[in-house]
Amino acid sequence: MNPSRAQLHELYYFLRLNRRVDEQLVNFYRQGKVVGGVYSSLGQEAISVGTAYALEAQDFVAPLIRNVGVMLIRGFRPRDVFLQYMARKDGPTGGRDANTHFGDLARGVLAPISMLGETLPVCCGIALAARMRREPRVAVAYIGDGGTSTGSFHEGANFAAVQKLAVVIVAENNGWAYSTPTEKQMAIRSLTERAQGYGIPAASVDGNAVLAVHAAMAKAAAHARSGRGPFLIECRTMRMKGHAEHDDARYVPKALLEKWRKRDPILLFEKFLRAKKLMTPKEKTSIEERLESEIRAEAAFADSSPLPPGEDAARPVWA
Amino acid sequence: MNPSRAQLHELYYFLRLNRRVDEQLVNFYRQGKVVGGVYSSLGQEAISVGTAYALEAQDFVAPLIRNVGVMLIRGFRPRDVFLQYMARKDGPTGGRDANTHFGDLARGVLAPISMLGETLPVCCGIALAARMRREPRVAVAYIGDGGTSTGSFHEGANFAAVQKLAVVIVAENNGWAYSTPTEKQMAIRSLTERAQGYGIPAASVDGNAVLAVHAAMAKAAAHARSGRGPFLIECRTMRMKGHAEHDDARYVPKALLEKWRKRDPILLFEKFLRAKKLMTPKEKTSIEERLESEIRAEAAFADSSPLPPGEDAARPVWA
Amino acid sequence: MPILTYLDAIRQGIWEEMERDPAVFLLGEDIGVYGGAFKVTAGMLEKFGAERVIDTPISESAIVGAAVGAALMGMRPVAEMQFMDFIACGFDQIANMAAKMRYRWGPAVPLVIRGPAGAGVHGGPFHSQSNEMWFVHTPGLKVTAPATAYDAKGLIKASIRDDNPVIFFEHKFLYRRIKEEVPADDYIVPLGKARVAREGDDIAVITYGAMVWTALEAAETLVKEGISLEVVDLRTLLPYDEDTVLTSARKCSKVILLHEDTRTGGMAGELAALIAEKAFEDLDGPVVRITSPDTPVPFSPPLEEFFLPNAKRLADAARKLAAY
Amino acid sequence: MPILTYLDAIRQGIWEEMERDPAVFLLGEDIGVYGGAFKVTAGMLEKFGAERVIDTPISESAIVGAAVGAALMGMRPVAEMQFMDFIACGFDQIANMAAKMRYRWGPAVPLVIRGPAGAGVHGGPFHSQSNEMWFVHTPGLKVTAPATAYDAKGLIKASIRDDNPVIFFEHKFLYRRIKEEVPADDYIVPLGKARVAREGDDIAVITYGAMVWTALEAAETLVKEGISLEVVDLRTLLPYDEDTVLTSARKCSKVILLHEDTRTGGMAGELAALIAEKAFEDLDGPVVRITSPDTPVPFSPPLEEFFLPNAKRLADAARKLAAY
Ligand SMILES: Cc1ncc(C[n+]2csc(CCOP(=O)(O)OP(=O)(O)O)c2C)c(N)n1
Ligand SMILES: Cc1ncc(C[n+]2csc(CCOP(=O)(O)OP(=O)(O)O)c2C)c(N)n1
Ligand SMILES: [Mg+2]
Ligand SMILES: [Mg+2]
Repeated sequence: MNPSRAQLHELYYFLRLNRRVDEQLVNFYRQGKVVGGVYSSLGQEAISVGTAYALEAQDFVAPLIRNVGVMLIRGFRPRDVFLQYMARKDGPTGGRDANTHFGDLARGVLAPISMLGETLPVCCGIALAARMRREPRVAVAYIGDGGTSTGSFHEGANFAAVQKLAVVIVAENNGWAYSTPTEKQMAIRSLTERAQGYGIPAASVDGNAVLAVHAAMAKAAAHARSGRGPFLIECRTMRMKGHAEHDDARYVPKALLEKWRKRDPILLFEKFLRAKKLMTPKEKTSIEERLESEIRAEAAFADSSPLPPGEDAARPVWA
Repeated sequence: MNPSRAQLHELYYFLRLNRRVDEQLVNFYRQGKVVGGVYSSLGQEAISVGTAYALEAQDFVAPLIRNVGVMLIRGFRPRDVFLQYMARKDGPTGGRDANTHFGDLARGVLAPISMLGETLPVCCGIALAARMRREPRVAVAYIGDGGTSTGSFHEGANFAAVQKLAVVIVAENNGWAYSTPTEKQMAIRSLTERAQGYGIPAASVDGNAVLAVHAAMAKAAAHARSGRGPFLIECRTMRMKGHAEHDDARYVPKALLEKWRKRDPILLFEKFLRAKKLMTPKEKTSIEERLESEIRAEAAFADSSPLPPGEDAARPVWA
Repeated sequence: MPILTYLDAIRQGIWEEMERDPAVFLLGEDIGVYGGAFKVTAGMLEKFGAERVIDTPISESAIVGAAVGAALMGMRPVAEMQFMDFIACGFDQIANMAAKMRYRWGPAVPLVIRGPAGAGVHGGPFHSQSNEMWFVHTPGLKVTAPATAYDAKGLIKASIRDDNPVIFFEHKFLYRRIKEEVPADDYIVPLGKARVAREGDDIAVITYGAMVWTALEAAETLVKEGISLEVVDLRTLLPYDEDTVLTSARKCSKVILLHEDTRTGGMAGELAALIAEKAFEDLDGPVVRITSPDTPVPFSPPLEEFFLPNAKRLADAARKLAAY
Repeated sequence: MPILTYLDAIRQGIWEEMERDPAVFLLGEDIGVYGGAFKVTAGMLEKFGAERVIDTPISESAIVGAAVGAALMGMRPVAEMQFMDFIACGFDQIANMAAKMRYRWGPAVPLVIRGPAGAGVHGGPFHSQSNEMWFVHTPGLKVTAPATAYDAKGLIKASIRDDNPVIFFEHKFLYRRIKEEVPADDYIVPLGKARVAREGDDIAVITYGAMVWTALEAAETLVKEGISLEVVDLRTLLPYDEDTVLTSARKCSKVILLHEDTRTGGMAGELAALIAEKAFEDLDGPVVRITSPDTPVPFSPPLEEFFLPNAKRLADAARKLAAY
């Protein structure tokens, strides 16, 4: 089930789109238009893109703040991300919540909450409902290395294992949780060891290699879909910026960043495509042009959206 | 560091005492004197006794409801248990809390709360304080197979591992959590696998063999005390009664009970002592006589204690 | 009409909803094979099968979270807390996930979290709590606490059909003590509507849960002394029925707020604020609170009795207020 | 006297206590190397070392639990919640372990849980909550919420020295906005004592946290119209200072209760109940609540502004009440 040439181009497009969205967010941030911080996925795009691209329409994802790429593949547009970050009226939550805190049941996207770990139990419920209704749906929960320390992560992982639910956990081990390095977060070397504690099969992949991530997700989703229970994929990567734009991350060794910069997921994929002659310079240019005009239009749209009127706050809390 | 003959006799005494306390509680229960349920440790005495006996005076324990044996070894008397269960004035909490929900800092006993899993993080704090003060103190958290499903268990185990704290987790795998068999509680075969998920070294022992438990605890405590971090001991056993006295446990297969009845920890230990000629019939009789008179006196004392006056409820919540 | 206990009324209500709507399912600790610690779900595993009656690990966050996920998919989960005291272990899922979802991004979250709460059965500090206020103070939830068997059935059915997260407080003291005629057929008691449990003229006693019976007992005593209590049973605490509360307060001009929950930050405060703001001109006396004191619930029977409000304490306060 | 921000006053208070008492230590997420998300603990790792300034995993239950354990051993842990919103993840440890310990079996549990709370900085639903009432309604805790830099330093020091679990709400809107003269030496502000932030005659405004400044602003406006507000800053919410509240209520005969927290079940209810019971005869008008509405805290600036009480809304209510 290797991706076709067209699919490889699409993967490339989404990787670049994810990065361009981030860059545009930083632009907006520097212009003082973002309300709050910008949480970059720089260097981690292959995880969002590779995993989400391997899913089917009926599947469900529970992305976190660095999973803009997942949102884009599930059909949200760059404007949605911009509008959220700029707290504008036309954003998916109309300014009621921030950044990637939005979702859509029709697109199979659960809106994150800030409290890490909590979306995994919710994914269990989604998978439980799917099973009761005989729907071949997989629920995918994203979690950071830091997020696996939460009690809710544990309860969700254990519940998924016991119930043999069609849940895939994408554990992004980017070395850091805010300023805390992974070795202060856990005394294990790999998040696959966490999975062993639940009897969940697991694989560890190079999170900067989009095709490796994609292949791992395809296998994990197939495993889950076939009724064999949950699967955990550890994606090894590196957070290439601070926790958010305000954080200069001086606590991160420079050499580490240098090492990973050479392993930039877009560079790696370009190298692969070039080596295998899977994308001509012309094709590349055409994708880039498409991206640029898209980002320009999306950014313009978002920037022209007003802030919501105050009264919009008075939305009912009840259905 | 094998136990001496006198120590073996003491172990035997505590095993029998634990059982006699339970039996007396059931008597009180049948007489309608117990307020609430009786949570038996029948068949699990070797775990409480073997572990607690391996500790030093400065160590701390966080027992649960089936760890009456731990309480007894830490210096509480049978009367304390009886008084608590009968909600009497002279009990360690003066009737403010129930059953084994009592503790004493001087004896190194943390009072349990009902919410399972929560005492492990507290043990982490005890070990943290000990380290800061350079006190060679080990903190021992007891947990059931069911209790390991809680988020707090996870957070505590992970924290202990990261901080390399002198914590020992005694995981009593008695096959059941109320009516829920262990295979509905977790998808792993042994609680030592849970430990792997934290990078905590672990051992699994026959929880009905008091000397095996004792030896495992001696090793685990030495490990923890030496600064090498936490250790988990899985004690394999069987809950020989219902969850509490009101529960006839009809959901437990009779054959399973039969199998384990033959492995009763007191029988096993007696067989060992006999085979090795480590206890004469006379010595055994003398221990039994001591036990009986002790239980009789303790029960009589407890039963003569009044219920507390209502005004005792008006204790300050603040120090 | 058949006579049912409060407990069986809840059981019947759940059972009927399970039969009516295949989207309804149950999850919790020991609710299947064992039928629940109090047997509220007895027989349901046999009737509805293991897919719809799910025994879970001891994981309150996972229980609530799974209920949220299933609710998002259009199911109607009913999650049991073995005791409502354990709801503190799933608190974040309730307060931050379930409660805020609708407001933040739109979806309905039709779920019920139910279980035994309240004191009076010598359960001690961890099996006796009245912890409704944590949820009454969390926008996005609904909170209900029936006092009668009729309401218990009608409210559990309404809660299951409601499109929001409903926290359903069953009073364990009432489980087998209340026996009443309960219609065997389908009815609901709407959320958000209080009930005048007894009409009276002199003092409005506003209360809920087991204390409704305490208030009725005191009313019976006092009527012989010529003091007439009106007893309002709130039934739902969030949203609560301002109109009924204000109507009774205005009618009687004197008010006692009664609850089993501890005092500071309790429901009585909320009601006092409503009345002090909206019925100020009608008041002929101070608004009096009768509650338990600010301590954990003690275990031993005399201590628990001391702790809990009772008919005598209420009657004394009412006599004093009547004389005001 | 040196001028300090509210934030630096807290920092100085912690610093002094760390110097004074080796039993004081800190734990929390990113408090060491990073100095905390808001830099309240900046420089402390360097000064006091990694044993006393502990970066923890993302485990609020473990953070609180470890604080409890250390407190039992005579240490004085100060645990940071990166935002007070995350306290919901350690809720059970607070409500059931820490709060009930003293009452149940005797030990003192001297610990502080502190962190940034409150809105006004566009933090959205999960970085803006005022969740003090969950704790005000949990017997066994103490709860404090300073409004000034002076109090922030004095109260954090008092909290650290207190032998009970204290939940210390720092208002993040005030962190860098409030700059005041703060004594560089050792002083405490006792827990449980309110402060009359401004004397007045016509209406008592009882409030706490950032809203104290809102009340003072409104008072400044209204005094020119001949309406004199007395502003009471509660400082500690549990136990709160009944005497000061009642004295002000009686003196002014009219009361407005103001808080940033949502309405139903909020602190205003508690205060209204106190006043309606104990100062009933002195009241010349309804007790008015000004609070935020019962929703999550919305993110976008205009929405948040709509959500939060402000000086204009307070002044309008005060004018109406003055005319009553
Ligand atoms: C339960 C909880 N506690 C604290 C926080 C505050 N916080 C936000 S992000 C973060 C670090 C997350 O690290 P990780 O899970 O590794 O994700 P990453 O940022 O590396 O993608 C922390 C501590 C939170 N979001 N949730
Ligand atoms: C957090 C929490 N949820 C639910 C309960 C109710 N409960 C009490 S004991 C028990 C079963 C415990 O099983 P296990 O941990 O295996 O201990 P055992 O009874 O077998 O000794 C349950 C579910 C609880 N005590 N704590
Ligand atoms: Mg990370
Ligand atoms: Mg067990």
